Amino acid sequence: MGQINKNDLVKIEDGVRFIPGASALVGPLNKIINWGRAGSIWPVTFGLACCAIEMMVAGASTNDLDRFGIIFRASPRQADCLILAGTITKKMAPVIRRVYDQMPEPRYVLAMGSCACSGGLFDTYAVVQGGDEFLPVDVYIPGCPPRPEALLQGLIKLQEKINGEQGRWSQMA
Amino acid sequence: MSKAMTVDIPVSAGDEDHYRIKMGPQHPATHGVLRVDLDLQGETILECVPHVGYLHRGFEKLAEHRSYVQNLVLTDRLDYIAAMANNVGYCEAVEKLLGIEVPLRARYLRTMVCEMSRISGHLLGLATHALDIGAMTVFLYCFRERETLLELFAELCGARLTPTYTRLGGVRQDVTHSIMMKLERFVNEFPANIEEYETLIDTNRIWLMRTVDVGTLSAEDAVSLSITGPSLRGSGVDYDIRKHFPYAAYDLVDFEVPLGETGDTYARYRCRIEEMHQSNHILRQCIEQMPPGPIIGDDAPDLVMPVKQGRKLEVDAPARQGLIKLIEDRETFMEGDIYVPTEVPKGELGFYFISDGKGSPYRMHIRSPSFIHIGALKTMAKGVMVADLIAIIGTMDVVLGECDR
Amino acid sequence: MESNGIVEKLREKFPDEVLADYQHLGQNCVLIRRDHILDVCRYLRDECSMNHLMCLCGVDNSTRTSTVDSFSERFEVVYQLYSIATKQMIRLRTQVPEDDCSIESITSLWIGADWLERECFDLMGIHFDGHPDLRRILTPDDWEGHPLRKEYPLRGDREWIGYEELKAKSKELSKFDFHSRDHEKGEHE
Amino acid sequence: MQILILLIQIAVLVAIVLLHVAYVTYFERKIIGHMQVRMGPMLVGWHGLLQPIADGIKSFFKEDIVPEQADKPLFLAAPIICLVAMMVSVAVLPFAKGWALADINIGLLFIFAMSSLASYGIILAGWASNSKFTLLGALRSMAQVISYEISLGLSLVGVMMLSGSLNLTEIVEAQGTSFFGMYIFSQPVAFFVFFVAMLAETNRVPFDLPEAETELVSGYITEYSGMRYAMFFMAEYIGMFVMASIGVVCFLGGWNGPFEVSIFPPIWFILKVYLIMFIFIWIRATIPRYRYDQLMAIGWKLLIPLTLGNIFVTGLVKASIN
Repeated sequence: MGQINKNDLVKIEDGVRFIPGASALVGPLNKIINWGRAGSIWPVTFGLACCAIEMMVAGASTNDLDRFGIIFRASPRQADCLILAGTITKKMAPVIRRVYDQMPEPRYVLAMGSCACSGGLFDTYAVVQGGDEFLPVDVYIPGCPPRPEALLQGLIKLQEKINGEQGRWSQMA
Repeated sequence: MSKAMTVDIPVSAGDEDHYRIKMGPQHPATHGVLRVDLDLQGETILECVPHVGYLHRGFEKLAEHRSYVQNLVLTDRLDYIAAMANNVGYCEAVEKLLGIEVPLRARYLRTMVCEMSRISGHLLGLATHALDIGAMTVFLYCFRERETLLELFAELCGARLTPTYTRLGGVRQDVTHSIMMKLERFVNEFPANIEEYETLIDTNRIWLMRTVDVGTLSAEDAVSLSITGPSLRGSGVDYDIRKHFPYAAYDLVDFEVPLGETGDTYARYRCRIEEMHQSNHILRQCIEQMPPGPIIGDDAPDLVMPVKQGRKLEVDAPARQGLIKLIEDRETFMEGDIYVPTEVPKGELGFYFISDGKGSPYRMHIRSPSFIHIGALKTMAKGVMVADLIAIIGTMDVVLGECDR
Repeated sequence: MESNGIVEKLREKFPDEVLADYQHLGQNCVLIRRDHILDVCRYLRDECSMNHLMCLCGVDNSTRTSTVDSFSERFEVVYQLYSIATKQMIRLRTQVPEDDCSIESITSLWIGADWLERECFDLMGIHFDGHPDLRRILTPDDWEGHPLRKEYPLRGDREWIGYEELKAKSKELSKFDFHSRDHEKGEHE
Repeated sequence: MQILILLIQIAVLVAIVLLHVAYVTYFERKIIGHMQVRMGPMLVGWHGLLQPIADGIKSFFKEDIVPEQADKPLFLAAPIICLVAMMVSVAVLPFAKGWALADINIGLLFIFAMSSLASYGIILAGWASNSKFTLLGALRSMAQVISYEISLGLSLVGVMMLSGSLNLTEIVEAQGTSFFGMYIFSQPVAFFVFFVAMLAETNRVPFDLPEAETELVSGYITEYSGMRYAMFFMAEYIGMFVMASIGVVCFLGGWNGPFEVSIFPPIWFILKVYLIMFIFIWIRATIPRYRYDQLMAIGWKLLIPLTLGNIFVTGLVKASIN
């Protein structure tokens, strides 16, 4: 398939668009893929600081992320999502970027907690003022640390975002 | 896969038979962002070099630029697993420096929250230790009880992990009847819960094989390494700051300091379990003995909740100014230095202050137990296997926020 | 803490080394000349059973104003020793001049001092002679400056080179990021 | 024509096994969840029933990363070797009388051969990824599979002696239909050894060292992403299924049950396999894992002498009866 001009797309319903002349499968396929991705977000086990503890709580019995199909994977190669749970220091930032680079597409980044969003109260020489300085962050979760419920909310927001994505499965997009 | 940074100091002279591995900073067993460079022969560790600093936030520098009151917030983020204990430690130190009296009720409340956070800290330590060794279910059972405590913290002061509950001169809010009832229920149920963990691991043959005689520390070595807390008491050294430098209301409650004998991973694990029993005992006494009275001293230099009689929340005046004024009013605490240790779940948390009479500390040094415990890894991990290293990291119960500061 | 006995013993044993001693808020403090700090520590550990090294930290005195304290040099290393057996605590303060910023390492007495000294070196820039492995610990290896020195600004005086590289790299790689069409069209904005 | 039927049979079997494997993961998550006072998957489909499908779809459309330094052909081949070896062993399993795809004479040996072959996939994966964690994981796995394969094989020698056959169908028939005819009663030691070795062979807790998450990240599959990772995952669960099936065939009387279900004869076989797999999962939720050297010590110093003794005693008893 050649390059398709974005303006050629015809919107047939919310979140589903049709490429004229292309297979009618594309729209539903998009929906199915997005459903699969949204239903099985595997974050990489990557605790940075305080928020990591709340992330663990979110995975434990009370909140149980497994309900959403979310299980933590140790290897970034098998993960879909990077939760920046905690303060990002300058010494750690290259490592985080490296972990992110090791993750396969499609990959998402959640900035959990005010430190990961904006540096929080640590406006010092050693702290990165927000994860978005070097990573494309998809969802910001404020709080210091956010309650596990807030993390759940953030993950649900991420699911919404995934469900609204268009054609993130081919080079064409 | 070396996920670590490329800046790398050779572990030892290049021997082709050795296998060099970098564990962390992104590794499931490193409790955060610890990095350990291992020099392996087969699976035996020839040399282990821990690297820290991946969570270095510049606490001590930051503290010099903030007032004594504002710095209290920072201490929450030290050992975020047991933040209450840090709050208490900080306040005890500053109060001693500034010569502030704490009312008895506040002292009891501090003891209470300290022990609650000790239990939650030990629970998390046990949980991650068990998870590292592979016992998944213990992890989740521990979190169940921990959750009760965290929700109690939330009810007490509005935050689960970072409470900032204590104030210079007292505590922020009084306990309500509902909190006491819930705490009492927790205290009554908790021993049964500990038994539940014990059924899973305490006499489990695999658990014993993985912990007995692993990471053994003799008493002399432990002292020489400056190890403190349950990790030191596992080696049989009777050093508990709550007994040696009683603070809060620890001189008024009755408790024992459990000691291990062998100094191995299992002894440390048993120490923590026994300490949880003792903490529970202290909590029970706190509930029974809780004296009436004010929760914050009249001369407290701090902002207090507006509900308190006699002291109004000064909206206009920044906290720093209030404190400076107060310091000027008095003479006894003008200058000088002080070192105040407190017993947090990990060990001895010490604050060393140098005050030059201003509203913010001239120098604040934090003696964090985790920093020293990770420093001890190098000695402890020599000659053990990779799996034992995991058990040792687990049993030293480190938290990187406190280590790197 | 009644540990006057130890101060007396120290004065007796090392008459030339002890510069001053004072008690502040019940804690004993001794100012020691830096040249023989190792001997003093060894004496305290072996003869006075001060076996627990509680704390070791560096202090930068450059902007310190004090009327009661006496300090003549820019830096100071503070040792906090404790005897678990006799429950006595003592603080040793040694002054280190700026132009010869070094002091003897006490790692031979306490293995645990290893990292404390490294931290002191990293953040304060005080060299410890005889330390087996003195390099930066909390900041990256190629960090410039010693953050806890008073002249070092809170937000740092320059960006760490590694972080600059990272930012450049992430800018370069950002063209591979997925941008959904909705986003480009600005429908969600 | 016969070939066509066979192909259809194969396709059906493969489809069923794959679906089965997918749902084993679902049940594992559910069962462990409930053991840990959680709920497990709930929101993807009714009670999370579509969870494995979502996982599958996601994995299928994930980016397929081949590390730059990897040995590319081997890296790509390893998961396929693993999966194929495991799938092929399903062919000889007798789900019920006459329900085996290939009822060959050396069924038991064939399965052993295949499970050994699968370990080639593992070591190739570890080697080809060119990473230290994967190599360590592969070495651990290799050592583990080799040492436990011996005790696994030896533990079944007693069964072979009693039944006088290597054909799986004949082994089941030799046990008869009576309850106490099951070899678990005449060969309890062998069953114990078999069970332990089976856990080790399939890399399950407490022998999950090759992929011990807290030690070696994900062991030999650390570098694999997307579908290739899913293949390893499937291979592992098919392996579990195959091993549980051998256990059922050799010790639990195969498809024989208290009464015959003529509509679907394999029902008893499948129920017994589920029982064993449930115990697998139960064990995973309960106990910690061994250390590498301890694992080896158990294999060589405990299990192998036990099986040898068992063979000796079985031989003696059999000879004296005859």
